[in-house]
Amino acid sequence: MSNVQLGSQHRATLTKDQSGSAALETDNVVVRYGGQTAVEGVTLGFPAGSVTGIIGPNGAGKSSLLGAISGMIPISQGSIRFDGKDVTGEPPFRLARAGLIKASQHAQVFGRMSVLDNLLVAEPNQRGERFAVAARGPHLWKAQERSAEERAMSLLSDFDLAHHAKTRCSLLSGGQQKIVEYLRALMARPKVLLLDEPSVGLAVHLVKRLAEDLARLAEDGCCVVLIEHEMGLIREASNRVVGMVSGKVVVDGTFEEVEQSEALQRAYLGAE
Amino acid sequence: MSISLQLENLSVGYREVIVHDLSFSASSGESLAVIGVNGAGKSTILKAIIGEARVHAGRVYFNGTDITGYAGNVLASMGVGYVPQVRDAFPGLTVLENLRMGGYLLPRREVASAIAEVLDRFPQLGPKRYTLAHQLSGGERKQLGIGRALMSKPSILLLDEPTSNLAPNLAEEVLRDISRITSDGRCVIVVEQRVEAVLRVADRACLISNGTPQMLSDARSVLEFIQTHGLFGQDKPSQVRSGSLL
Amino acid sequence: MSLLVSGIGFGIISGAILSMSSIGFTLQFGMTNVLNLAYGTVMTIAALITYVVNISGYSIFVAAFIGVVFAMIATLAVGWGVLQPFAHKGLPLFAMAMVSVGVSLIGDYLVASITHSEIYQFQFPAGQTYRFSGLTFTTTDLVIIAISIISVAAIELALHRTRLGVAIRATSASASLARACGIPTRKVVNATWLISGLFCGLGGVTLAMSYQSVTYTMGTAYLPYILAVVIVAGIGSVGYAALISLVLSVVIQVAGVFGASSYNVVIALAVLLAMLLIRPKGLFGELFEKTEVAI
Amino acid sequence: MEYYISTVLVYLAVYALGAWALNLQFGLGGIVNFAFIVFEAVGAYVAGVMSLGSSGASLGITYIWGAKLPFPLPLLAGAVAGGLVALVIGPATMRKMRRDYQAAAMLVVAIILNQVVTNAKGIFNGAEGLAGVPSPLSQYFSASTYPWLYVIWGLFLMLIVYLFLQRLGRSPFGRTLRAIRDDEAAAVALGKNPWATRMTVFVIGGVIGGLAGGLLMEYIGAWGTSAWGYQETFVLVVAVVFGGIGNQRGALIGAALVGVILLQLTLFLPPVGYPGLINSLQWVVIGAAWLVVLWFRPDGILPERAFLGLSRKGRLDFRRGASGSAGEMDQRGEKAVSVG
Repeated sequence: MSNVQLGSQHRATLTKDQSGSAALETDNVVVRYGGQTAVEGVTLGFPAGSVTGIIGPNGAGKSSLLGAISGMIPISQGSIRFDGKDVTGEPPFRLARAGLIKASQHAQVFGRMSVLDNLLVAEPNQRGERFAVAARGPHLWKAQERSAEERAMSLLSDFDLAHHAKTRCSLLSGGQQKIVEYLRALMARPKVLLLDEPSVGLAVHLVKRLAEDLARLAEDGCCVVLIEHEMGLIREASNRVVGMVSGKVVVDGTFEEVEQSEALQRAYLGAE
Repeated sequence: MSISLQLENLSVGYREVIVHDLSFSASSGESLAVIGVNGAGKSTILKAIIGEARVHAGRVYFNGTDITGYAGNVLASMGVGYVPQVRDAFPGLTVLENLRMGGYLLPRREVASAIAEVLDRFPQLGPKRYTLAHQLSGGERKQLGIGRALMSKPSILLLDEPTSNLAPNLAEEVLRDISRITSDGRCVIVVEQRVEAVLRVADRACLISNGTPQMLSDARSVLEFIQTHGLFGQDKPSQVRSGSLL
Repeated sequence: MSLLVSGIGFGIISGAILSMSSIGFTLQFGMTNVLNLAYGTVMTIAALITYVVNISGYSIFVAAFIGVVFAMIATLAVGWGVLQPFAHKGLPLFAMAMVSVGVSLIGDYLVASITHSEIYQFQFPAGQTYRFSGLTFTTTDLVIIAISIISVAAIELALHRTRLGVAIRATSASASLARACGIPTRKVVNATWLISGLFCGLGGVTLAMSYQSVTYTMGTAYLPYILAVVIVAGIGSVGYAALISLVLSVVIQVAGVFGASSYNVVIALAVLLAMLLIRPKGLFGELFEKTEVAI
Repeated sequence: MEYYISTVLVYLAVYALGAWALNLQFGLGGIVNFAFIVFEAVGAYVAGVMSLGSSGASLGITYIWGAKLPFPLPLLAGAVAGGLVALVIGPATMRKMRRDYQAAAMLVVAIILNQVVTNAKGIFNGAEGLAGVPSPLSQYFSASTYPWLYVIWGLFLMLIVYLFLQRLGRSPFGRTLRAIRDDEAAAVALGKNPWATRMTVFVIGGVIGGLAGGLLMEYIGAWGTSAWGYQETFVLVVAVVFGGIGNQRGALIGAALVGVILLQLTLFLPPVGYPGLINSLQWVVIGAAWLVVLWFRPDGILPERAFLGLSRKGRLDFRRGASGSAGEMDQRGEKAVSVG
């Protein structure tokens, strides 16, 4: 297990923020596939500046909930509010443009592109991304491109990937690709960051750095929600833990409270 | 005659290693549960044994024969049965056809009696013998999956999360079947999510965490260990490592 | 009215041919998941061999038999010799379909350069004409229909009643589970290539017999009809493929006698296009969506 | 002989334009456009009818929209028509489906359109097609200099399109396009609109295709349905994959090798065997070359460059990894695993 240590004052500031207005709210969200119900009426608020960990056994509906929030999975009932607006049923790319960014469970990188290009894709509001601007010539987008490149390089050096900037992404290891995907999500300047098992395949020291990074993001006002099986990361990075079993929230509180939760223990141990 | 499956310093995965340096052995008449939190790579171990995942290092022996990387159908002919987690029955085939395929390697005259035996063991399947497998309920389908694997009279049975997607009472039922199967002198290796429930029926257990085996012992001590420390308790497995890891 | 009846008559004959052709295709596609576009080429080769044997003095039945055997060998050769090595290199589905296009080009134009791209007329007599309440059939037509009914019934029975047949369906549903049952999947796949080749040959030979001629583009030009049937019926479903073949053929022939004969292909392809756009998995669906090449 | 060389060079320009347009759609955009030849056909037909004058005026051939426009309007009309056709068939064929099915759907569109034009004589004079289309401005030049001027005109269009596509491919627009190709779901999660982006390049490809068709039509003066069978698209696909998917210079090499050397130069070989033998054999060679490329260099002769950013300093790390090459022709992660 990774032994992640963070400054105690950091955790204190995080806990205080909980009363703030929610950046993201789900209201009685239900997700069904065919006849099966994956998420059964989840109502949660995620404040800006918080890190929320979602835990629970396989099939608890964690990934479905995250998919529903990001608009990738259609919801059968309920509503989702983001930044004060009802965004239920919005196409996922609109939500992403508004700052709701999700990184997937299996590293989904753009394999035939370089690591740096992978990050640059995510830069929001690129002028040169519009066909009319691109056709008129690079002088219209070069300045913005340069500053984006600088930001991307500094993100890459945070995770020791700067020397791989021009490497084709499919040549990286699984763990490195996972980091590229995380950094790419940061590059998109998220207001809400949804992470599905970010620690899979990461070396222990990188999990530690990830935990620090998530805390720093929250301090800057980002709302982070992560699904995680690596309890060390949950314990150190999140100031609130939500436990899900069979599509429902069974416990919601601090890591210590959740750890004591009998409902969750039972679900993990299988003695229903 | 006693059967044994032996894993020696096995590292398995796909492109990358998921479970490192795993060693255990199991012999006839006993059941061994492989447990751990989600994503620990438990299922990959079974897949590597039957040649569907990659063995990066180490060897697998069956009755002293090195069977590392053998194809599934060769292993089946040697007496290794396998029930996958999801695609555990042929969906477009009837129950009877599924069982017949399970007994593909049997001499023709033994197929009928083997089917009778399986239907005897799982009476619910009897009335549904002409039903297509994908029309069965979850519990029936899992019974069909196990019954199909038993058709070939395997001396060792590998079960991958047999209770996933099953209601609790059905799960209990399926797990109880495990002890019935071992009492016939077979060996069962079961990968399971429902830790406590499986530890009550299994003889021994191997706890996997962070891609490495943390504990291998009799089921009762593993259960006690988990009950006192929790499945995802901090640092604890490493304290135990020196003592109870075989 | 009599136009309609004769249209139905033509439809039954061409439906008989189409059902045999599409069954061979769908069996192979359902098993390996490779869109084998070289299938039409093998149909042409079978028909051509039949022509050559027939022209050198043997009866049309002997000639057809030899043609079908050649189709089986050719199908196995394409499966073993080309598609399997490429699949083992790890090419994805799309690239595998592209490989088969390459094979088809080589085959078609080798045939073209050998046959001088000419059309060869069969010499055997079409036989007596029979009338059944307005429907007119020649002996050849009746033989084609009989072969089709017998072979379709035989494969349908075999797939459900024989050990190999059930093993084919099992392997096609899940190869890894089939291996866990002890089924030697490699042998089963090879058997499927042979059976697919058998139907491919029957389709090609009967197609040429009903056209009374053969040329190098015959099979590949026929492929769109087969694709339409297979995708509408759902990959791997033999019974539905036969049914859809019959319906599609009757519709095309009836439309043909009412003046739309030059739009035959367009009708078939429009049906296919509509299916691809509305329900890409086919009317009768698959139980699992396979995403892997299995050879 | 001189006329041969200039003809081959015009064909080179036409094939290169086609290969680049297809490379934009297929190589960078991941659209399996097996209906590409339709764009060229429409461009050729429209450029033709816009130069021929009204239908009744010519020698017993019937077609729609006859007009006699001055240079270069017929060519431009052809290009615009290519774009419009793309706008019509794009929404229907670019739904989410298996890539081999998408290829089949595109192929089917190409065959249907070809059949309709063949059978409905009123549109573009059926199978015989258009003939006697005048070459623009040819009356002002001698017969010996005109072909060379046309070659220069073709190479000029090539240069313009090359620079335009290069600019587009290296811009953030091109980067987004490649990202959508590599992983659509991930691109959506970053706020990209795959449908709009793909549709844009589908139409641009249509315009360039129409331009290529018009350029050829105005040189050779005739165009019938046999000139745009679906195999012709296959020549371009082979050229793109041969040269290197996603690489413009590669596509040019592919177009030169496949389109010009194999298809056009053979027309000028001394006759071997019976007439038509060479024509058949060249398709055999293309098929065989295709298999060889798929076997040895699935990424093509000049593979796509991974890094296209602004700062060009530093070596590009481009090893062919275990996961590279073959598996990447398919971008939806449909990994082929061979079993059995």
